[in-house]
Amino acid sequence: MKLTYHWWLLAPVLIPAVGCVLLLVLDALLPRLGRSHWAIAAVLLLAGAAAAVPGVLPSADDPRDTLCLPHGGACLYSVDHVGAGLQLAALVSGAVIALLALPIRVPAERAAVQATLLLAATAGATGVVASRDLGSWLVMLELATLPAIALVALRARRAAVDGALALLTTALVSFAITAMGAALWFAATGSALLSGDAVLHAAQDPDSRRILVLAVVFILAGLGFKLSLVPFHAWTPEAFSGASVPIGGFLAVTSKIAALAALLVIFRGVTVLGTSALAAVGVLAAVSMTLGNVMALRERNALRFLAWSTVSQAGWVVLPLAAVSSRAVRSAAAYLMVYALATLVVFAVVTALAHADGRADATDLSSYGGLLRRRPLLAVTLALGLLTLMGLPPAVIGLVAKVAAIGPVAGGRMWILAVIAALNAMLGVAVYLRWLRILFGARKDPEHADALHPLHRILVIVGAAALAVTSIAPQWLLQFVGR
Amino acid sequence: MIHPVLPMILVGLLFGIGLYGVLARRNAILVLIGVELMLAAAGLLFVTVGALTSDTLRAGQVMTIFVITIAAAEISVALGVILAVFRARGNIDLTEAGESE
Amino acid sequence: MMLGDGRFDSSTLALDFALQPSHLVVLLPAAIPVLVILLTRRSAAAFVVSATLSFLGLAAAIALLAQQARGGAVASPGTIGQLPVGPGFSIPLHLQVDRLSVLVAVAVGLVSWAVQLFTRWYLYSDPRYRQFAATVGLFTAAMQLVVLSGDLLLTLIGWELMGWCSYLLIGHESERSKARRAAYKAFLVTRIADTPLVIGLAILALGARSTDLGVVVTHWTHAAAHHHTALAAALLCLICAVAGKSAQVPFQDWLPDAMEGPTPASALIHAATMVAAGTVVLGKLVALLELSDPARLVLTIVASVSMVGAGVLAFLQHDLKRLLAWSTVSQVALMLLGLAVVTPRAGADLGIAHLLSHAMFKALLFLMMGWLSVLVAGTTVERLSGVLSKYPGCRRMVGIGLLALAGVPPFAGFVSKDLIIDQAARGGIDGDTSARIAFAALACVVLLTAAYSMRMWLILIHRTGAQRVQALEVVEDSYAVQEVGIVDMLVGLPPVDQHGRPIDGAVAQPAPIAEVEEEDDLLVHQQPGGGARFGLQLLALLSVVGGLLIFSPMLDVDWKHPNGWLIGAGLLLMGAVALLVRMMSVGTVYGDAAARVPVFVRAAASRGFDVDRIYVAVVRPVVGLAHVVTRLEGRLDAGVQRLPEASAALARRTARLHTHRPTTGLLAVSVGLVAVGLMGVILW
Amino acid sequence: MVAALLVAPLAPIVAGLALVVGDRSARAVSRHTAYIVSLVVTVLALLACVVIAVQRPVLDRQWVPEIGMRLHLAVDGISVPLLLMTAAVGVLVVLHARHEQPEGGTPATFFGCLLLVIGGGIASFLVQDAISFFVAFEVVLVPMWVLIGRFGDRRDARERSRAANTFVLYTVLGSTLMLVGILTMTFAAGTSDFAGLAAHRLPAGQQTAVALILLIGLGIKVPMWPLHSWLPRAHTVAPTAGSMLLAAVLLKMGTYGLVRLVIAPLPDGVQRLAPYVATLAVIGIIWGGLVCLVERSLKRLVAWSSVAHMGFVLLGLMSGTAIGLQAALYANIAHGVISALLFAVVGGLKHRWGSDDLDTVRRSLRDISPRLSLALVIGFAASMGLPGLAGFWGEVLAIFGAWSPGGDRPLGWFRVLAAVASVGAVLAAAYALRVLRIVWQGRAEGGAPPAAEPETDAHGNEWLVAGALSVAAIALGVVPVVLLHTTSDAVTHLMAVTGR
Repeated sequence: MKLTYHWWLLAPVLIPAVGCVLLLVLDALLPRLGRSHWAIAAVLLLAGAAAAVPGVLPSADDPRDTLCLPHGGACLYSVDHVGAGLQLAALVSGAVIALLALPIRVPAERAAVQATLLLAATAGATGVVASRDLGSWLVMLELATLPAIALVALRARRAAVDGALALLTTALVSFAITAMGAALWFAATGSALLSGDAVLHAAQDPDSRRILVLAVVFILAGLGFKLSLVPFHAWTPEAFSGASVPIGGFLAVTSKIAALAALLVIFRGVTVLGTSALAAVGVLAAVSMTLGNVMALRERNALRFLAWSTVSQAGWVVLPLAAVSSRAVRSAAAYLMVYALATLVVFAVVTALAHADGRADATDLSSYGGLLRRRPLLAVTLALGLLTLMGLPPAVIGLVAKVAAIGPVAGGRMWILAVIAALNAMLGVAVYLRWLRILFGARKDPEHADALHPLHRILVIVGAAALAVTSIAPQWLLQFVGR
Repeated sequence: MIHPVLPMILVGLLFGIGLYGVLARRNAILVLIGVELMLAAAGLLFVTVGALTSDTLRAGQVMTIFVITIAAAEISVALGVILAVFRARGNIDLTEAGESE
Repeated sequence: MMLGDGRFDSSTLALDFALQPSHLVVLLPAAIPVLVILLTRRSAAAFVVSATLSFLGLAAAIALLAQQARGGAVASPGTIGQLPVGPGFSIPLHLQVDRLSVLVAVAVGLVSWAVQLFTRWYLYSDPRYRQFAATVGLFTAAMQLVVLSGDLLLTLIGWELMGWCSYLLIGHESERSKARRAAYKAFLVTRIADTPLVIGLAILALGARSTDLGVVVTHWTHAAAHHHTALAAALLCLICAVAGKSAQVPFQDWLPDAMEGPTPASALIHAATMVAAGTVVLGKLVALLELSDPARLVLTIVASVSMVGAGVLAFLQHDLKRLLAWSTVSQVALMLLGLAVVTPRAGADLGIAHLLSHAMFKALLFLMMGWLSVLVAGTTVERLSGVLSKYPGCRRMVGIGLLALAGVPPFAGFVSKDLIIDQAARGGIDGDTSARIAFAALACVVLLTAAYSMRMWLILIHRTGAQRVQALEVVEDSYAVQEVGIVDMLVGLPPVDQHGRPIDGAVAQPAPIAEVEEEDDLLVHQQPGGGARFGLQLLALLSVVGGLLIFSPMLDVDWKHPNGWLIGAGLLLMGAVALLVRMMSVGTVYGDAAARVPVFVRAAASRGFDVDRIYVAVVRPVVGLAHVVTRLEGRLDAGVQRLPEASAALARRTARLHTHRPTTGLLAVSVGLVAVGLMGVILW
Repeated sequence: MVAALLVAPLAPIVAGLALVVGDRSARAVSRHTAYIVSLVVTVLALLACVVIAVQRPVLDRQWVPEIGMRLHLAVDGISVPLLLMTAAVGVLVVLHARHEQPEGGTPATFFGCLLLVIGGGIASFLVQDAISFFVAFEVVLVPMWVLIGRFGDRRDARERSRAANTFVLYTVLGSTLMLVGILTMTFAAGTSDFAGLAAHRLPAGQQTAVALILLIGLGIKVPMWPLHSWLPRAHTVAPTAGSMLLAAVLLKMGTYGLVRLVIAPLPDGVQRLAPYVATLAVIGIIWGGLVCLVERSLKRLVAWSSVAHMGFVLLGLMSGTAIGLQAALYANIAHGVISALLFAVVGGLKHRWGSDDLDTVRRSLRDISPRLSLALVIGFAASMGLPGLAGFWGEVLAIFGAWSPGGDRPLGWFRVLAAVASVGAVLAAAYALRVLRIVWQGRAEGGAPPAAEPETDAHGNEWLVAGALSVAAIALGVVPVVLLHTTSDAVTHLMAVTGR
């Protein structure tokens, strides 16, 4: 039995995966390399991203398959436009996180491990997008998850290990649930493939259809943890506030991309059922949005604030999936893209600030007072990022994301869900306005303030530019998730 | 060949006991064991279903091995973290509130 | 003006200004405020502008009259073009020129011109003369618009504008709180009465699918048989508004208070414009009024009650300017009766005829009253008693005015009044209920008119002026105007003495204008300028000979069959009443016949029988409601503002669930698993 | 000429952004520069709008296909008046801001925010695509929030931020609900073009649901009772220029949205909901009028009168007749002009007095400031619906429309509503005169009128603004034909499309 291989299709996964091994070898050979491991990781990730670019071009085949079983059998690795976009996003976000982490002083031996773990996790995130069978799907998902736990724990502070412990326990249980879901899927379809054919076959028989439903909700529950949907979210604030700031960004962005990608793989299979709505997703989305927003409203710690914001944004991300359709898949991916970009920019600003002013000042929301006058660049960029998350112009891109997210729900005539979403749009504005007001408010100078690290400055400028450009031409970002 | 009902019941039992263990235990290691039980349930289900279907790929068995492998990797990470926790605060009690900055 | 669809052609936007005299009649007075406000800075210039333009307005009206007499007037000239409001409805906004409206237009123009001339003298040193002249111009334009309107909406425009101008004129001396209150009251009372007007117009117009007066009348004449209730309802709505504007029961109380305005304003409001507008509007719809018995009956009752009641009040007033005011109410009611008693297919000529004669003699009387009040610095009986003996030059014109008011032949008042009585008598004989009621009321009112005219005359010519109290303080020239301010009115009514003057010294303020003016150049103030005097003489002349108008073809009235017995009996009774009044006046301090009446009756009459309190009682619940609404609004707002707190509380409660313990997270995951599983199985 | 379509909205938006961002660079932008730039840009936008109004160019391009958003810019009879009013009020607002620039931030930020609001307003009346409309709708939010929250009343920081937040949150809720409605229709019709939406008919039941959502969403912006409580707060606190924009531009977006998104595409839903909405509108008329009778704060009073006036607009819209629709569109413009005028004057008074409490005894305005008092009298007279001024036609015709509603609307109930609405007109007179009596006539008792104090009268830009708006109010009242003709064809077409 032979599988077909197309290396260039596998490159986005392979480059970071192989790079991860290389980095370990390199560390063994040249233990004094120190923080430049981050730079190497970033380069590798960008290389992977470059390899993913052909997939997002409009001219690319849709989907592009490899690892196909012989005799016209199913393919185990398949990248469509949406998938390629997600891969690209995961890789780029991983690279940005690596660059953000670069200037931060950590013990030399730790940098290598961290960079390796980052590469591994990103490889997992990239792989899960394209996997089309239960085996690789589970492996890739865990590859994306486990290193992240270690990354959190590696900060080696009391708060960090506490966060890691919360993350770990939830991750373990969730994985058990996911595995159970996978087993149920297998039981329902009799096939380890996540393809629509198997689902259609299973849907014929009422019994197996019921098991299939159970499988989907088990998987949803398992992935809910990774997406930090309520009530699987409890680890989020702990882990975010415990981890170092860039790693928080990694959890908020790359990890989310992996989670949604994993969910989308399952969903793509389910859409062939032609079911109009999946109530569980809708309820989870509604509860997550509401709780995340309400909790963020009174949060004073910037990182925990971002954690809660992630919870509510996760609700927005899965909102379109309540309507089971291929349009919903694209919409969820589109929202995720915008969310990832904005969150990355916000984390970049917080990282830069934490590096310059000290972590204590960057995590306390009130210390952002008058940032507009103190550090206009950071403040304007942060404001843009927050506005994107709010979905208000001038950050048109956020508005477009909101349109994308509500579209399938409104199209599916789920009025109650739509109204809840509208209420949460309002709540969300209230949430982010709090921070925005502090930015514009009375000036509060920290005890010591260094200049921004040049790399951070560049990243922040690039982030602001990206938000500005995509606000003028949203299609440049949205075209990554196909049309 | 045994009737599939028995393994199915075992799957349910294992998963239930595992979940109960996860919920009832406050020691991190014991929680780990609970999780292992749940994973074992999943593995058993894979094997059972794999045996029932005539799949040329032997997917059921392969998947079980996958699950076991991942579980092993997981345990290693988990033990690492638990060790770090123990170092940081001297116990591995899961009911102790974490500390946030 | 190419803002539209590029489809505007001259016909849609043309103001149809092949400028007709009818346009000029409205536009020339309307130009006064524009030019005065924009161009002039000094009173003299403003006077030149306003006098010239109002004279030109009068000239235009006369030209229109001439045209109409020759039969060459354009019957329905357009104005600003048809309003496009969809295919099913037309709003042509045409004017309508017919013989009656032309006559009224001339009268309005004349009175307005006389008032403009007189005002310059009366308000010589007033810093707000410009505003006053401008307002008078606008007022005249509005009235002319009502008079010449051929469209219900145009009527409404003029109607409301007049209310506004009356507000400005009455509140002219806004330093005085009484003037402010009176203005507020006048506007609000009339505006409340106007509420049904829009509805009434809507019924009429929407039924006819057009606001064009001709179309409306034609439509409803045909539809009256089937839609009797609708027609009656519409007419009752109109009658309500007319009662408000014409100060009929139950809206009568604003009019005497309106005496707070400068006297020329009173002359304008009372003689030819605002209060007469009701007659004009109903006159235009008289064809419909004839068809609706309920409406006629209501109109008759309202007018009869107002007429008699106002006559009684007029007799008892302590302030002679207010006497004239009440007499206006009575006379306007007479005009309305002239419309109520018409025979089928007759025009509004009776009512209009009385409107014309009343315009002449009432303008004359009011302007003379203004003249006299300047001479003696007040309008109460104490002040005016014997004034004609002191200034005999005014005697002739006041006499003419009063004779015309009383309806003594051959003065204009006699002619027009007699025609109405004649008609009522004829209708009563024919068995028409409305006409019978009207006749009874008319019989009373003829005598009452004679009585109060006689009383006023006797006071004015009283010779024992030496006994007059030479109070140094300027006497308050009217009683305390009661509050209609919807909010502040709840302040208690100040106690008043028998003459209706406030007892509380703090409230009584000296009237400022008179004091100032007496120190001014006496030559200016002894008598008005030549133009003004000419205007007065013209009014007097017309009051005398105006009755001749019925012989002209402009008025279509039956003058050939006078009821000699009726006239004779009436004159005899009037003489008797006059004699009685003369006898009553003998031996009183000021020659005031009403002094024989018990003091409390006079005091109550001076307060208009405290109708004001009823107004207050009506308005009080509204204010209460406003407070309730405000409180509710506060609650609503507080509720909305409490939402952040509520969400914070929710967050606190949820935060308690987040214990930072890993086990809590595990519990949540399990709960979530069960919940999601259940939802998946049940709700898929 | 297509360029004008782009210049009109983009010039203010770009210039506004440049001012706001440029101010953060090394050297602050001076007040004079900011003013000149703003004036030039708004005049340019006005010229562009005039060109658009005359030439009626069309621009239709692909924009963001992923969410079905097209760049479709065009105007018709319904949007032209709103467009011109927005642009004209924009110029006036900038002129006024030169006269009265509130503290709280730099001039460049202030002018920049004004420009952004103006640009957003122009854009929302230009776009012919529902989703772009939503975007334009949202553009004004943040700058308005800054205007209220930073440049608002200096006396009470807490109230300032509360008002600003209430405004933003209410509006966001409304606009997101509107988005839900838009997306539902877009999904069903397969296009988000206004014309396409209007051409596609949803089933009656769905129409009702969508219309309900849209009416609530847009009703917040209009504002419709009981969703109004953001308005008095925002107006009371906002700086004068902000209040003018709020009244003349932002509220109009709500009614414009109603016409485009509810009246045109959802006739059956509107028919079903019309009695309820009309009832709410009339409650708003009475409610606003009653509150005005006892309100102490002058600015808040004017805001409340807005609630009442917009009630007439809603009533006209819900009547389902050409008259009602014409009346609503007319009243819409009239309200924009009148409240802009009133806010300009009242803002000036507040500036002079230091507060806008009506219970404070002051000297009569007619003696102190003849110009301001003339503008005030014209404003309040127009506000009470006096003929010859802008407010009259809209209100009278709205009552006419409600008296004979179209379609299968309940005749009797609408007649009751029309009657109650005409009572609302009396309340308008009562409160307008209340204000005039207190402010214009003053509380001086006796004595010769005090000597004029020329230094406190309006002059320069303030007088220019108040004068221009007064003239506009009079012109609208005297020559209603122009505006009615402009909207006439579009309205006739709309009535034909909605099947009446």
